[in-house]
Amino acid sequence: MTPTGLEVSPFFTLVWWVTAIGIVVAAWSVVFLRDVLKAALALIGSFLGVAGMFVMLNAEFLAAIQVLLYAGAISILIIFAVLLTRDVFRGNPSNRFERLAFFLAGALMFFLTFVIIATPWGQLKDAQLSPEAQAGVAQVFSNTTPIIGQLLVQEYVLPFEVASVLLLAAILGAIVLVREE
Amino acid sequence: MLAPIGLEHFLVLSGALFSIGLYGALAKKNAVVVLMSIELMFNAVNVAVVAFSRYIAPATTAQLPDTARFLLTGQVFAVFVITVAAAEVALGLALVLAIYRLRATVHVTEMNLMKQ
Amino acid sequence: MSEAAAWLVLFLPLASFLIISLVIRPFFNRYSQWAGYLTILAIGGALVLSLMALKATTGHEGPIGWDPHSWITVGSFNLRLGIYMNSLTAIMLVVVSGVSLMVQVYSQGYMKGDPGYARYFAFMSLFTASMLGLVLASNVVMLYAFWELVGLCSYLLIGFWYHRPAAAAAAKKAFIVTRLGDFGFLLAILYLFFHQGAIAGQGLNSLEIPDIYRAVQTGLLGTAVLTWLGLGIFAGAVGKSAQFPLHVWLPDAMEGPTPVSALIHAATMVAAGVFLVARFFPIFEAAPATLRLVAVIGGATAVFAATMGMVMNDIKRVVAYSTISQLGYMMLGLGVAGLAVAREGHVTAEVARAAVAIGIFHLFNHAFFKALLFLGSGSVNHATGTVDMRLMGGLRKVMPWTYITFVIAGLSLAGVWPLAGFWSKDEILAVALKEQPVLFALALLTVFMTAFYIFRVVFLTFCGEYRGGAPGEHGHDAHAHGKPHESPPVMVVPMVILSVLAVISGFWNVNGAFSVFMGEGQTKGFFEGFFGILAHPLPWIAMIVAGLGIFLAYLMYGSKRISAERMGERFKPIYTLFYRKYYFDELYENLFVRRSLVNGLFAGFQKFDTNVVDGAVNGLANVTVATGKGVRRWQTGQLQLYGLFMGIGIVVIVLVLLFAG
Amino acid sequence: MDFLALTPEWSLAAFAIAVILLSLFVRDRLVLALFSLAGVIVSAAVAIGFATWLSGSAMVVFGNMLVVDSFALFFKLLFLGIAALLILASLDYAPKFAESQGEYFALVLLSTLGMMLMAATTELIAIYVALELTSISLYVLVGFLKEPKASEAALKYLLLGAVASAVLLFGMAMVFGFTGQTKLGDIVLAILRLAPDNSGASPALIFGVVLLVAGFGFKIASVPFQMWVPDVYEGAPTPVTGYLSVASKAAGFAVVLRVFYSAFIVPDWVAVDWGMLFAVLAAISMTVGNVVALPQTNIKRMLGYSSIAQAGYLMVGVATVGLAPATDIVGRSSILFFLAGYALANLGAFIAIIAVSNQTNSDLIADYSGMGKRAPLLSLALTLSLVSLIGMPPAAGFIGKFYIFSGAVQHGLLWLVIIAVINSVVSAYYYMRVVKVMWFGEPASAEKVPSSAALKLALTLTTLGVLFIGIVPGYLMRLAQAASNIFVF
Repeated sequence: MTPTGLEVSPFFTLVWWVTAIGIVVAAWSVVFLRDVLKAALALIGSFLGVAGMFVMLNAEFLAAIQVLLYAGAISILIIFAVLLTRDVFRGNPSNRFERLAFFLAGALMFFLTFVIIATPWGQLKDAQLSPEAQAGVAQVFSNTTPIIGQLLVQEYVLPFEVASVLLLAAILGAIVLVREE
Repeated sequence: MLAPIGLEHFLVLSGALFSIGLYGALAKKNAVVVLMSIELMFNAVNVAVVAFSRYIAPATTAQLPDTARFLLTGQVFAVFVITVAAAEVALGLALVLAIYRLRATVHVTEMNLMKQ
Repeated sequence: MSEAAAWLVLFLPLASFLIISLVIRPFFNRYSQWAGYLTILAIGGALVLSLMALKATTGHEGPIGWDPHSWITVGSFNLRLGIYMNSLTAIMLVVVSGVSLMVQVYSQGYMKGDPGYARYFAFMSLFTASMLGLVLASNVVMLYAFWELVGLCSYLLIGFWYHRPAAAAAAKKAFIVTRLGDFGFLLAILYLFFHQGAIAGQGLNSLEIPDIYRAVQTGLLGTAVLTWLGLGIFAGAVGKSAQFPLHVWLPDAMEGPTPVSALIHAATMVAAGVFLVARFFPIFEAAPATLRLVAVIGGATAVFAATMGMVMNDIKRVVAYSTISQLGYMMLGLGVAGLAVAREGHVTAEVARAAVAIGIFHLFNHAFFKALLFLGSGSVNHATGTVDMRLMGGLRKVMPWTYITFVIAGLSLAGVWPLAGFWSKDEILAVALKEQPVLFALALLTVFMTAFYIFRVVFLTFCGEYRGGAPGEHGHDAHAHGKPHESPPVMVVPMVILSVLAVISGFWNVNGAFSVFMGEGQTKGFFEGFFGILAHPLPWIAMIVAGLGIFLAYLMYGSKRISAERMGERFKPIYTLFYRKYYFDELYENLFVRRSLVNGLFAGFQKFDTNVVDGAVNGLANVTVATGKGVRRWQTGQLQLYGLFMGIGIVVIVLVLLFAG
Repeated sequence: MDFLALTPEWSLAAFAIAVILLSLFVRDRLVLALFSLAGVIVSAAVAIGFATWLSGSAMVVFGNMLVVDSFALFFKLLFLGIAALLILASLDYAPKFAESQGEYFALVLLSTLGMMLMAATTELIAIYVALELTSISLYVLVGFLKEPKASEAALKYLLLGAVASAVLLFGMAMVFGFTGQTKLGDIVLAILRLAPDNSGASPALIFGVVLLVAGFGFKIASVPFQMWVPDVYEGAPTPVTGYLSVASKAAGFAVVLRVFYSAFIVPDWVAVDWGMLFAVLAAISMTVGNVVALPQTNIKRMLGYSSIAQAGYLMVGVATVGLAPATDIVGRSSILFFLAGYALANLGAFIAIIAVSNQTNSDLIADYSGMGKRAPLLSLALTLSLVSLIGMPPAAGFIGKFYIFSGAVQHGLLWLVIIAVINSVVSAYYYMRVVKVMWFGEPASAEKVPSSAALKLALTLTTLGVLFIGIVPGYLMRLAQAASNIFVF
């Protein structure tokens, strides 16, 4: 099932590997860079990489949100926080569970990889689709933004509404928590 | 040369991102860095759901034209994850600032007023 | 006897509890004496109704069948509330409400002026209601609910004088130790429910007592199942009835007010364990291994507790050990009688009842004379302000009523013809001799020690010269005592009534009427039974053994003070004789009793008790607490450690599910 | 129709916004509290109306994402009841919140709203958003006092909660990836089609289920996801602690039951997998909770550990659901019943603690010495609550425990029930220690412990509730039974 057929091209493969390695290196930098500010910048890089991945998965709308919200808004917030707390000078030290945490993350990575490889995804992926269905799939993935918009206000209107209430709660909370007495 | 990119590639990438995020969340002293690591974990989830949406959903969902748009369930999922994560990190930063004001530290290892 | 009247037995004391705690205590605490009157009124009513129940069950074949009321019904889960009224129920009702009434009247005097007067009577009402509910219950869950409530009341009443640290500690100890037993009981109930499927086909409910009987009789439950059930139930009984090795709480429980000891820790709650075994006797009967255990634990407890009763200086503790010993005796009776019946082969409900009759008859008699012993020691304590017998002496003259009633109770306890204790003890001895000579020997040894320790109390407390009483203040109220004096009539009258009962309660089975009432046996002429029994050798043996015990107590504690000193001055030549005798006593006491027995054997028992048994119970608690402290060390306040635990948990679960399952 | 079905929820949201607006003009905390209470009552009235109108049938709206069935209504009313009690209990505490009282009550309403949605949603995305709405409101409520301990507790709660929700999300992603579906009813069909027997062909599904257990396990405070509990309970304002220990846990169990019962009850091997997982976690949770509660000196911390143990007892019921035939309702209804009894008892205990700590400014058990003298009725209520938590008659806890255990015993979990009963014996020790200190200890001062009318009302309600359920359990049991007929697509 390759609706766009791009996956098979060596160019796509190359771009994917570059982006993937970029994401991992950036994420690695977030946790290992000595300078918190640089770590924050690495985080932005990682976010941008993920946005690239979204593009490669035919999710342009998500890529846009990713860039605007994550690489834009949240990163700015984080950088503000880093600067406001003036803890930049203390570097980015690890705690005494560092090694344990590392082994744990490694074990998790191992299990995840095992699960991903051991699960016969092919059995799920390669189910026979009629030509009409295949065409329908290709059409959906050719232009996702309007469909997502439709989904959000129709089928997923309930979580959409709830999310708005959630944001209200978060705003209220943030105000309460930082308000000076 | 390189195998064509498939679902597994995206999933392993997601797993790697998740594990790095988990490591950061558990091992870094600075609360802001912990929050950043948690963001990495959420991003990992997003990569996974969007990849699933792209590769798996067609086989299980798109049998009929009028349900074809449910192919994008994974992407909608990611929209909500981004929204919620943004709210959560904003709140987390607010708390970090509040604590910084009270105690002049952002190191979670120094937050142990309550134990045993 | 209508069903409503039977329910009223339970609800009268319950209403008294509610009125006292919700109306009198919050709003009319100045008139707290109302609490006492109300309690007496309610329990008096319950006694009248209990006597009616006794009358109704006399000559009634089997239980009076009242349909239980549905309490909870959800799917396969069906609980019903009801009353199971048979002769065993009726007997217990009379014992509980009768002794309770006497104790409440007595408490009017004993608790006078105590700041917690209303609270005391509220708890006493609640206790009586719970105990009556326990006896009436037709459903295992209902029985268990009241069983727990009884324990809670005991806890509250032992710790009644909470300003004493010892009282609070004793309350906690009692609560925890008995719960160890309750845990077995609860497991038995759940195990019973586990087998609901096996008996549901017959339309039986595994939680209804009559249905359990039927299931056992029709052989729906296998012997292995019944053995486990019996063990669980007996564990509950061991805890409540303070049998070895869970007996450690009862002596400490004496920190409570003495009337509480008389009611709860002598006549009723501790007897609930015996009642429980009796209630589920068909289960035990069908699994003889459990009966053997009951008999052995009972016999061992009887001797073990009696040895300690011989060396205590605290009057209440002597009586407490005596209670443990006598409860062991009842268990022994139930066990050997059950074994004797089981030997016959075919087990029916009627035969089981005959065995129950033997154990319960001793419970019935014991309730009266033991309550009386406690009330007597309470009266002594009231007069002298102490419970230490070394500070008493000579009270015979100033407290004649207490003295006489105490001696009657003591004789009854020692098993002297024709007092109540004689009749029931004789039955147990007879059946033990028939069934198991070793246990008979233990029982006989207990008879000797029982007679010895109770008369040691009599001689130390009532004979000789007054040795000063409490050096400090009075145990429970502050009014000063110049001299010991007889207790007020409100305390003496219940003691007199109980002493009458301690004499005559045994007459019930002189002609076999009690056994008939319990469902099995034949009556004979009263006088034929009354004197005829003396034609047999066994009663004589028992009485001679008891007499030896009394005599030894006299030699050691009675004669040495009265005779030796006064006589010695008047008659010089005879003085030497008495002196030598005195000397012999001293020698005896020093070398034999103190060195060998007190320091050796008995102290050994006591050490074993405090260090091993008590230690095991405490040790278990300590280990648990230490584990808690150890695990708690992980809780360092480091949130990332908490996160790590989550991660490790996930990894372990994944490991197990993916690679091991 | 869809929005009509959502009336209890949106009316609550409307009241929450109105409270904030009102707080701009009105400073009187009584007015704000009464207004919030009105919101709760309106919502509850509508929910009761629905329950009467539907009389057992279910209404499915928002394209199969939300159901209004008796299960959801049971939990909605439970949460609303808890919220009402919490509002009453907070009145004495509210002055400590200074300027932010309007926000406090608004956030209480919003978190309740989130919990109500947790019990009613049947789609992974909606469940996640509802859960996060609850969590975010609770994070703020925990840190409401803005003192070092409270802020620290809130940050710990938030950071661990965020990690837990990332884990939960990854699990949801795995389940979504395996089935391609997010609606619980579709998931179960997809699993039946893709992995009808234990072919070993579905590690992703098992992994997903484990991560879901971990994510929800954080909410219900199951070992080993419980480490946040004592710290957060200690640091949070006492009313919020009570709320957390009761409502948040109940919501967690509602969502666990809904998700696992709707999506993973067939095929058998999946159900047995998570059934046994919950059984083992239950055994560990109650043992750890009880054993560590023993040496505690702070009563809030002690109740924190005790709530871990209680979660263990509840998970016995969840395990029963997994191992029982899908038609058997004892497991499910016993959880509902236990939760209601537990909610009343634990909330009662916390309300009593609020009253005491208002006077003594201490949460140490030692400072409860002689409370029986200083505040007899309060101590009586606290005693009854603790007796219920032990599981002794005549309180609700006794029947609840018995009900859960008997269900488990019937489905072959005798070993677990034995562990649970041993644990009950251990737990009596630390609960009774408080009782002992209160009644058998010397009072530190002769000063009485006053409490407001609202607090007294709340405490009276919980106490009577505990007694009522304990003595006449049939009514609630029928309700729980009716509510257990979870709608499966």
